[in-house]
Amino acid sequence: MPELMQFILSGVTVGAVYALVALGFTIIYNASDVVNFAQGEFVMLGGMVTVFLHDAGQPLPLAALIAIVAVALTGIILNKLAIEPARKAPVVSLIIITIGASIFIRGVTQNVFDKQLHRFPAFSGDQPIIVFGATILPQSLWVIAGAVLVFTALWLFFTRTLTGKAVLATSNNRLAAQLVGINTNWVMALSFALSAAIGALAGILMTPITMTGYDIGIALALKGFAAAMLGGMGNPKGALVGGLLLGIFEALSAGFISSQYKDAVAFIVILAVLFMMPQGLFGRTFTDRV
Amino acid sequence: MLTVEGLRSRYGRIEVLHGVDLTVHSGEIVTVVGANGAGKTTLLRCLSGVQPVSAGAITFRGEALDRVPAYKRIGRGLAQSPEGRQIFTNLSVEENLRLGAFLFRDERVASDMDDAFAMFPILREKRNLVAGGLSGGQLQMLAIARALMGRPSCLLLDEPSMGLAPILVAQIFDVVRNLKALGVTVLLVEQNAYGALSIADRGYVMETGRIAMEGPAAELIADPKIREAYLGI
Amino acid sequence: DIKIGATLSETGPAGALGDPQAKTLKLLIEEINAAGGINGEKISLVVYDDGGDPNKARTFATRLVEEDEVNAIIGGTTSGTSMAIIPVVEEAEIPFISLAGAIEIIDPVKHWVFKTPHTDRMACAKIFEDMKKRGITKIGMISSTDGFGSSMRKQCLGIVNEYGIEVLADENYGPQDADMTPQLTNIRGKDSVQAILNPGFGQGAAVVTRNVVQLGIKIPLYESHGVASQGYIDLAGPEASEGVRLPGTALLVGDLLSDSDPQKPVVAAYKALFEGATGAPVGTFGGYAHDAVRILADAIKRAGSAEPKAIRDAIETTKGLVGTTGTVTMSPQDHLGFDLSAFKMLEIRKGHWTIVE
Amino acid sequence: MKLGTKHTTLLFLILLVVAAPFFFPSAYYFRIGSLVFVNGLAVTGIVILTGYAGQISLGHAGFVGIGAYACALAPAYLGLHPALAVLLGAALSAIIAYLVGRPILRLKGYYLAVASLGFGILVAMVLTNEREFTKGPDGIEVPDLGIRALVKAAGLDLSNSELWYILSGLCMILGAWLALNLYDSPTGRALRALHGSEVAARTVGVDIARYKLQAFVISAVYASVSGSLIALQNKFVTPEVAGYMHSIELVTMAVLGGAGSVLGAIFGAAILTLLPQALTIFAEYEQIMLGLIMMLVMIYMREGLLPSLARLVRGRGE
Amino acid sequence: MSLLSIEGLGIAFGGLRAVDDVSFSIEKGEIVSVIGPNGAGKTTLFNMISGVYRPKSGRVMLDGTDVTALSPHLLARRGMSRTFQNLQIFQAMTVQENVIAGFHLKESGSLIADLLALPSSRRRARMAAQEALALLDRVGLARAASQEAASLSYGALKRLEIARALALNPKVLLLDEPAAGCNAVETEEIDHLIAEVAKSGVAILLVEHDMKMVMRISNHVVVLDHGVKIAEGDPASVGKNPKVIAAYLGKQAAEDAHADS
Ligand SMILES: Nc1ncnc2c1ncn2[C@@H]1O[C@H](COP(=O)(O)OP(=O)(O)OP(=O)(O)O)[C@@H](O)[C@H]1O
Ligand SMILES: Nc1ncnc2c1ncn2[C@@H]1O[C@H](COP(=O)(O)OP(=O)(O)OP(=O)(O)O)[C@@H](O)[C@H]1O
Ligand SMILES: [Mg+2]
Ligand SMILES: [Mg+2]
Repeated sequence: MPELMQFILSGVTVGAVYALVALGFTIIYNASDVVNFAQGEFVMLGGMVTVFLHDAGQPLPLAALIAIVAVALTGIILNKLAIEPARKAPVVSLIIITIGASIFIRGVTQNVFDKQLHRFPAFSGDQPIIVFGATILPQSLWVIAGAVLVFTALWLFFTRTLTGKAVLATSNNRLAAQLVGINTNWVMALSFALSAAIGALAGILMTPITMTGYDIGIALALKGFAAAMLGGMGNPKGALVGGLLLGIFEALSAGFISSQYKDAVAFIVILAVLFMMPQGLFGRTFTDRV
Repeated sequence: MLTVEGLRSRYGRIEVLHGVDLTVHSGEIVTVVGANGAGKTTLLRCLSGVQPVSAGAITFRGEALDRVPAYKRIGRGLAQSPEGRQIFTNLSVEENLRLGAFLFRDERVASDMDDAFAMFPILREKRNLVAGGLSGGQLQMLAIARALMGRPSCLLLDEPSMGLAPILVAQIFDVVRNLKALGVTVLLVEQNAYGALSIADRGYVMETGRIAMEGPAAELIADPKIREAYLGI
Repeated sequence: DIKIGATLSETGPAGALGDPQAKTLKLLIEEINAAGGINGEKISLVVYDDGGDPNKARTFATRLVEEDEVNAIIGGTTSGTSMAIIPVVEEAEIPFISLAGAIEIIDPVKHWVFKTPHTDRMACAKIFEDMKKRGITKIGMISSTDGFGSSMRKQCLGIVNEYGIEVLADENYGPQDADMTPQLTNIRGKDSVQAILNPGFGQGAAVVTRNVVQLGIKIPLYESHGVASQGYIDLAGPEASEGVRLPGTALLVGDLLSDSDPQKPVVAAYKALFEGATGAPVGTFGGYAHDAVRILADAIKRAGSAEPKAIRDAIETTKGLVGTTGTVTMSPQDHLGFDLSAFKMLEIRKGHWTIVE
Repeated sequence: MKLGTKHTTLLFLILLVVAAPFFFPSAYYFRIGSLVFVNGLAVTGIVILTGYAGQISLGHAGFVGIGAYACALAPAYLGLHPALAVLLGAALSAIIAYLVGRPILRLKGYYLAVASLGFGILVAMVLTNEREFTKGPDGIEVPDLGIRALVKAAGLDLSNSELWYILSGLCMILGAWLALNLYDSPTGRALRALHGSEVAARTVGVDIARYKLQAFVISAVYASVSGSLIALQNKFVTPEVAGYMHSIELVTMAVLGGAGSVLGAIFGAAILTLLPQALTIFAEYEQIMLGLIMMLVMIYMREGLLPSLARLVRGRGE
Repeated sequence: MSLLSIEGLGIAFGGLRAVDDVSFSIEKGEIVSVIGPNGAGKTTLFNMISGVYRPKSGRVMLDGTDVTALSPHLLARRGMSRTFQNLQIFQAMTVQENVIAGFHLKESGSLIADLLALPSSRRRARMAAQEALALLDRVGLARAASQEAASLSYGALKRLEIARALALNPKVLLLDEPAAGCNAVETEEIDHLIAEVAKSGVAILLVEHDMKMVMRISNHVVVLDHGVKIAEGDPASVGKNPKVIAAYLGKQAAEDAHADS
């Protein structure tokens, strides 16, 4: 059934994009309980910076690398100037700061770059690959590979490294983290750098498929957020699976139910899942003993 | 080893430490006792750097601590088992202990952890479980064990016996005595004043943010005022 | 001083439309002032960015009227913002030229309201005429769910029967969606579909164009006037956009016009001005703003006064004014002022616009 | 977070509404004022839900949309007077909030946020896609409320902006009064208690599911009425009112001003309504300034503008 | 018929049987203490009785009706009240408001009355505020009434919880380590308070590691170990029980306790 296959391939392509955005959320969330609403802006910046470097004559790989570093730096600066000074603020205030940051970054981007849409060539051409009568673009494979790679790296980071544990410890109990010798400011800086770098990577991988422009961030951030919640916030496995599932739900409902209401169908599925599993598919069930 | 001079600290506009002076010599066990709200916890929080100091000086091994951020103090040898346990509830027991030795990446970490498990066997049983599921007393054991993982030269204990079964309370006091034998200095805040004074070298009595009395532990334990006000004898 | 106000969607979902409009307004007013103004009076321009939010557009319209005391208002990049502005200008009795497509803006005729773009219905008619000529009778539609796409979809569905064309599939997509292959697969699944029509603009339209190629769909693809700009070809790529047809204005094909065409010099002048100043290619939407300024300037000149009422009356008697979109002749019954002939059917060949005869 | 007593807050608000017009240079300020009040009303609802009960909703614009479209659709399809349509919208919002709230309020924190976000998007989507009924994304006209004619007949000729300044000012004061009453009442205390500790609240007898639902329904009604007001004032409405950006804006207003107190939240609403108007002088740098100001406020006034200012006035902060 | 009887209550977490087939009962005005080593299942037992956890087996009978796994707010209506080992304070409220919240069942009326601040609502709130003040006085916190709860020291918070629990005017009161964090003198004050409350006819179930306190005030002691009841009886006999000494008291504490009682 080539139709079904096409729907799934489409869903996986889109889902991998969501997964990458969702993966970007996990680190900052794990370090601080903050959902960083500027994550979409990191994605946007990754694409935009690469576009402009590429247009200025840089080879694509170099442009991409510079973009990732630049966006990671942006993340560090954001943390240093906006999050760290407010470190005692309640989580909601921090979230509002990230919303402010996203507006700010968008504003800067539209002035430094422009308000047009942009694209650069796909990494491995545009010749579709045929799978069981359905087609997928080589660039989609890049996005999928990127998502899987980032997932693996994050998963190892959080389960196998002491630094990863330090990140988790910081959000879990900042006071105790300091008492055991964790430089929580450094952990936050690291988290913002990594999250931003992952965002930038996402932006670079997806631009040949979805294009980029100064205002693509918000919608991506919301979808990524929804995907992360579906999977269970803070868990890389959740981000990957949540992203892919969300993409596939959308594609299947666009294909079989109604393309007009595909986002609605996807959200209803999320609601249904959360109804049965209030912590998402892989979320931790917290045991707050009393 | 540790000296505190004229220490003042406030929460918002309310000052709760009004100039505390205190000295802990190397290798000593010093205990601080006092009523609820006297400021004992606040004092320890100042020492470990998580509470802003508004005036006064803290010197540790001859070095002023005012500019040393909290996370660096454990590296200098100052570890704390805080009030309210402050465990990483989403991490496993073992991860909690491992993070206690965050600064160390050598083999001794494993043997320290074995020592911790030997001291509190229940923690070994629960090593792979999420710490949030522990009972109150088990959390207390974990907090103490985690502080020890940091290889302190000076250990700050905030009510270590709280919530522990009597058999363990006795054990905790033994542990403190053993630490002393190993050369670790201990500053012990306790509500079980009798127990604390029994093992301490010297003691301080805190009343509403001030040191009201100080002296060798044996003298304090014999002091009729203290017996009446804190020991309930 | 003559004061002209504008509220446009320079940012937000319709930013790609409103941004060139704002730039066009500023450039043209500068140009007019440099040439001595109108009737010896300089023109000052106030532009606000409503971000595409009708509520904000209404607030800015109020501000233009009450605070800035403008003589006329241009704007409403989208139909929604335009509709929100209408009650304000009607209450304040200020002439208003909308830059949005919906036919509701001028139908029924509102005393103070005019507009420069084609209506969506005209774009549909132009496309269906072309399909009919090519013998296409069964099509699939894939529309964007934003205001532009959904409004055009409705207009197209309303008149499609008149052309003997049947819509076999009616799919939709979100304006920022990343992949439309499921919808296109469904359209492809209808065996007898002979062409695809995509009302939409920007990102979504470009993705549809690329997805059509990805799926190996060979039937003709019709886009809307929403993508009539070089930017679309660049985004979709010359390969993917090869053979795509759409109704466009003279603006895109100025070089191809015959020298006798009255639009040729107008279009060339605007193109030179805009591209010279911004470095970005001209597009249909900026052209709408161009025409609005021209109409307004012409009316003020003829009225010999900047009184709102005088301007309004003069706009209504605009005659034979050549703009980028078409040649405008207004009347009390017609506040748009041109017909279908203003549209040209364009086809992309090797990355360039060509006119279909 | 108690800022003055109920009565001083109310007095302050009344004074504000009455006195501000004396400083208005043009009628445009009446429009801005009324927007501040309308947003203030919606945000007061957020205070009850988020500030009191600690539940986050990123979908409240959905209720704004329901209130707004009720005023467009009920007169057109049911022949209802627009004033009755406001009530119908509020009732509908309450019912929908009740039905939606029951399942989703079991979720906590971000999970609740995402579920409510989904709800809001759903409403916006229906308003956008059901063209036959709602006329779709281009929006729909809303009939005149008829009060202006009534007032005129009574010999008072008010402009549209002036009239709506008064009406929305009244509604906001009424809304603030109710919310302030709630704060110190048994219900308000139950809400704040479950915010502090759900287990403890349950053991003192608070039926937390019921109280969360009450807060959700009340705040939905606030949002709905604010939507109705804006629709009637604009005489036109598009699905934008129900969009997630608007939901996020409402929460931002509340937090920026200080979600814990009514006055704070209204203050936040005022700031975020006025800022974009004031920032137009920065033209293309408007967004940059807006983002910057939001960040600065939250960094230096972490509990929100008003509580922080109040602290500053009362004495030195921490 | 006992006021509260626990019949074969059990629960497991993962593979661990945290509480296993525990039964006992408690009468009006009686103080029953549950003691046992850390992790014996005392708090878990409380959580099941008060409806926070759903037991896997067994029943809880209150006043002759089966109230097993009833939601805590319904149990509160039937006269059950408790404090927590891990403090559960309403941090953002004042000390007095924390206690007023304890009067919830008594003071809450209709939503409409609250919204409109009808006299009925205001009267009830005023009454609760006064009674709360009286309770705060009883636990020695009256002076802190208008402070934010977050600003209290640990020991003070423990007493605040007791005041809040008393506000419910309970028939059965569950106290989980009420004297933790209090010194010997403060503990005695709590002693007196508990004894007084019991005298007014409230059945009190107490978990406490302070053996002096347990010995002083309990009518009956239940000992848990590894979730199982290993002994039960009057304080003196339990204190002498070798199993209890081995598992829980240790020699020293056993001697101290006897010296005292
Ligand atoms: N976060 C806070 N904000 C304001 N005041 C506080 C805060 N924490 C403690 N206090 C006040 O500071 C004083 C000292 O408290 P601290 O916790 O140091 O006492 P303590 O001696 O440790 O008491 P306990 O034996 O009950 O633990 C008390 O009066 C308390 O009310
Ligand atoms: N939610 C839970 N998840 C996992 N394990 C749990 C949970 N609740 C209790 N336990 C386990 O059940 C056992 C009993 O715990 P409980 O808290 O009842 O002990 P306790 O008798 O109150 O001990 P303490 O005197 O230290 O407070 C412990 O081993 C604990 O780890
Ligand atoms: Mg303390
Ligand atoms: Mg316990």
